[in-house]
Amino acid sequence: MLDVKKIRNDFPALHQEVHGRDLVYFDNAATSMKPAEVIDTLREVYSKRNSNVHRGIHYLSMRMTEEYEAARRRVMRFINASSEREIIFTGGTTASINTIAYSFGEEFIKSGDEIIVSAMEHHSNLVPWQLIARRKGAKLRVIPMNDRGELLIQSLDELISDKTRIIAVNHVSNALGTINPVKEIITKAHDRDIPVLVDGAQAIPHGNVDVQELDCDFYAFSGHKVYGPNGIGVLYGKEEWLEKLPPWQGGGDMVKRVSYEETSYADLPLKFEAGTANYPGAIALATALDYISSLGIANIAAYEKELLDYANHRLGEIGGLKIYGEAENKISIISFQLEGIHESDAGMVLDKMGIALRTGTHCAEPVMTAFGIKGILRASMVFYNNMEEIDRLADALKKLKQMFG
Amino acid sequence: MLDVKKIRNDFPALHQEVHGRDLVYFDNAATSMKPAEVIDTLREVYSKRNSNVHRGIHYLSMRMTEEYEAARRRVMRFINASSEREIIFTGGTTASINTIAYSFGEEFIKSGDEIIVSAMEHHSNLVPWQLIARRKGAKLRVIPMNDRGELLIQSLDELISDKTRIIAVNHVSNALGTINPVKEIITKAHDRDIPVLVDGAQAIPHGNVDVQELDCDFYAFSGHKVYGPNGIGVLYGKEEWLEKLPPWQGGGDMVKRVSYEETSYADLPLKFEAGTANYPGAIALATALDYISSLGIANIAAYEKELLDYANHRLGEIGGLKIYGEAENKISIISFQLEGIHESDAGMVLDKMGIALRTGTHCAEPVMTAFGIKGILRASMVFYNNMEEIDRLADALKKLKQMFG
Amino acid sequence: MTIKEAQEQIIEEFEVYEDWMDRYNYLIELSGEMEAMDEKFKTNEYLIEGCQSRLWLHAEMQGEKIIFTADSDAIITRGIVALLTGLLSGRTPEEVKDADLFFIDRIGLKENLSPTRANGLLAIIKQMKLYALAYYAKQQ
Amino acid sequence: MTIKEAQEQIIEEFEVYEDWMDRYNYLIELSGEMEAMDEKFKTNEYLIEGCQSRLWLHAEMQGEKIIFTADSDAIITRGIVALLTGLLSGRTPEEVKDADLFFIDRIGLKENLSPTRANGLLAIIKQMKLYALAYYAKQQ
Ligand SMILES: Cc1ncc(COP(=O)(O)O)c(C=O)c1O
Ligand SMILES: Cc1ncc(COP(=O)(O)O)c(C=O)c1O
Repeated sequence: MLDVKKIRNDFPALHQEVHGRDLVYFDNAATSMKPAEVIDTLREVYSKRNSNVHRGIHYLSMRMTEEYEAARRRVMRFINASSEREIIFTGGTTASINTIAYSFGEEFIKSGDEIIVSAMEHHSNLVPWQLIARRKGAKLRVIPMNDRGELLIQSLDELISDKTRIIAVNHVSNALGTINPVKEIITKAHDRDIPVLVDGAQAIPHGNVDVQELDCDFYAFSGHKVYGPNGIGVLYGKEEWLEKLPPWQGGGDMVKRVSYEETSYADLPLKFEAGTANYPGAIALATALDYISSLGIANIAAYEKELLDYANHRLGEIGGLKIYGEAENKISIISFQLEGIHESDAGMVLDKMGIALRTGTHCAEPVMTAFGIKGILRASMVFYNNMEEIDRLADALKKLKQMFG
Repeated sequence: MLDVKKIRNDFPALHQEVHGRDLVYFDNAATSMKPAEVIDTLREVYSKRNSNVHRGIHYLSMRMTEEYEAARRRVMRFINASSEREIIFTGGTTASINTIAYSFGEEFIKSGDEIIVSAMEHHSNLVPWQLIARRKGAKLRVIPMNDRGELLIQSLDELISDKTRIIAVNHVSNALGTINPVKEIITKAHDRDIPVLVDGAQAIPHGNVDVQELDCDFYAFSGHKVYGPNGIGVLYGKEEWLEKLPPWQGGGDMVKRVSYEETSYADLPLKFEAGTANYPGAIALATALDYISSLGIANIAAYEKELLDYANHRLGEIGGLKIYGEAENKISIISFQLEGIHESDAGMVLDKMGIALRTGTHCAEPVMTAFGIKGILRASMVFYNNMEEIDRLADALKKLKQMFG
Repeated sequence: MTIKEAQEQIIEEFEVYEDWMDRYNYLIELSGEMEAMDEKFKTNEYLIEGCQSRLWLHAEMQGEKIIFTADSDAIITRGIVALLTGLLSGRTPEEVKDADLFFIDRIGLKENLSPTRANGLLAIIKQMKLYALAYYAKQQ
Repeated sequence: MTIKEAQEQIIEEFEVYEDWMDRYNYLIELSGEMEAMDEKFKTNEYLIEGCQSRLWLHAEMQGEKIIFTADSDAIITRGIVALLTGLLSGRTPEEVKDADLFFIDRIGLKENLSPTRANGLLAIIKQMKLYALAYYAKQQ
């Protein structure tokens, strides 16, 4: 379905040599490369149309404001939110989650309350909750996982109690690739009137996300992981929730009236967008979302499944290679260790062979702890990767084994 | 000193028509245009060198990390900080100020305490302090100004008391152009061991800022106002302060060790940089700072003074034009009203004449209130503007007076 | 003249002017011709929210017709308001409530106002229609 | 052989290998040749902070000389450690403390390690020098 050869030409950064070898970029879960359209959008905005948004009544400012607000609607449509008032532009997933942890936390979490997270959270969906829990004297409860890296969501029935204020869970694990059953979690939570925040940083690039169908209360993701630029991200929130929450950051644009005595806040979504917007970033992010929509999210998911299967097959040939994260339902991420070879040795040597993948704890230390390891190698593949690259990885791993054998 | 004709060619966005007229861009205090070098830097990073920073052990990631950290050092040198540990990249001035309002506020502000701001703060240096003051039961005290728009800093002697925890003041007022005597304020504050945060959003683009010479404890500014991109800003903090403050946002990169029970935080500056960095933005911001350094900050300031003098002269010819902000010491901003003409009428008609300037309260409503007005027109000029553009504005204003006469 | 015909006339008048500077001049002229609103109505009660400039609207029935009076502290806004009251004042509630105000799009008014003014324009039209609806309901 | 001469020799050996794959192989070899550290020293007390892999260093005086033993759970790190102990172990504290370790820059070691390893390398050298300094001070 996808013409990968043609698609690769859309991504200038894929075509380079590293240490004299053609780059194999398997570090996509850390950050994605950008299609030329996205890069060009940034250039066009800055070189032809730049002007600060909102409040301006001159032509450039008005047009830029329209473009920015149109970007918001493009994001809204991409995740099927029901209103543009539910789309807040932030600096990234981390900022989105912190917004809710602070705002929801200040308003609704008190001493003795509980917050539920899962055993496979990225630090960005863990530390903010630890911080608010500590400030408020609340407690974190953790949904456990099995040794295939699947959440045991039946345990939710025991974890959820009258003390539970919110559940924060990742849609897809960056360390293991697991696609979590967030819809089931949300259903269970809503049965008890508990809101759910979904960390979608790793889900948005790989499959269709429909926030209304999920019925999640909050959804967070980053531009840079979904082929868009850095410094921009999205916080989706149900209007009824966002209306109830206090603003987090103070500044320009998020206020209606200001005096030294009294300040009233702007309507949604601006209430949560303090300071000058990253409108070039937002517009380029919308370009990125349109780009993957034009390829077809279903096509992307199908092809990435092929990549995963092939990689499982090729890496399965290698003796002593242990894969971490073997969920039924996962995206094209393979995390693994080679017996007797330290992952940082392996990563360094693979790098010299032109293969970029990630080593370490992947900002998910508790996951490592759960598996009793210190770190892993992670190959994260996306639609612009191909089978030959997987072959290169497999061959390199064989060579590695010889070297360290 | 400056070859303005040549400089204008560095800024692609200046060369366009608006409503069939050559654009006169006098909305620089809202956001600046970008030199081609900055735009090219973004393109180069995204299309050739992109890779997530920190923790990566492959070539692209290591090189990108070096570039990002080099950008930090370039910022450090630009403001003469004493260590790169004192330079935190944020999303912008607003984010920088909120970082300190939250972090400092949570640690050091309690019920009954006082925070001092000035009568000419941008909402971004006012609302965050209102929010923390409300949470903690603290009070805001305000340094008054005279009718020329100059702070009455003698009044500090009365305002400062044992209850004062911090002073937050702008270096240059975005509404009035006043350059405030922050060094004197800092000296007075330090006499009583009170730290000072300086909002430098409008100061950084226009004159030499040396944080060691100022001896400020915190300094905040935005990329987009200093010829850099959006979505990136800087928080300078003295190392001794930053060490003492708790982290604000939780997430990746700002932690050392994480478990569900216990988390320890990274060393400076990463402790305050949660989530994936906007490294392309940081690098492009450093490019922007290098660009203006290469022109010479002193040259810029001198030329902008000429612009201001000429604009004062030309606008002074126009009957019924009242200028707000006539401080001895000011940057090239002229805020004004035309008697009997609503500023939004004027702004709209000027726009049709190709002149982009800002109308309204400029996110500084208390300043408007102080002068008993609802809004003003603001022409903010920078080194790529020229005398002919000022003539165009003056002529347009005369025409305006006839129209509405 | 029906509301439809009156709108055609506005469009024609606008088309005489090639550029928006002249159209603004025309609006300023209209503003000058409009009678000032009774000061007693220039209160918060009659203020329309959401504009950078202030904008007041008052409506009352005289016989079968609604009489709108309006004002603004900004002259161009006042001109636009003059257009609208000229068009809709002295009509029956039914006419006003059913009016399709196509002239706004045709002359590109919204695009040539600042966003807050475009909002203000929509807000005042909405308010006029609300008055009409209320009076119409009362008549039934 | 002085420390300087030994470094020249390391540089020569590295220069034989054109690419870093071979150099890594050489480091792996060195690692294989190095004796394992006594397990009792593989504790937090002897752990060097700041590496992705773990790295232990122990030092003791035997007569006039410092004897360094070290180990790591990563093989390439272990190879580097072997280089360092080979170079500095069995020297006098004075020699170690004054040693200018120019071979690191000459063979581009830092640039070809991951940043955390480069940090680890600096950390272990610092630690070795600290030991040397301490023993030297004691001797005075
Ligand atoms: C004096 C001042 N402070 C703070 C800000 C806020 O900057 P930003 O919107 O880039 O966060 C601005 C600009 O709008 C400003 O002029
Ligand atoms: C699952 C998950 N959540 C959150 C994040 C944080 O995203 P960002 O660093 O863009 O804020 C990441 C990526 O690092 C992630 O993989």
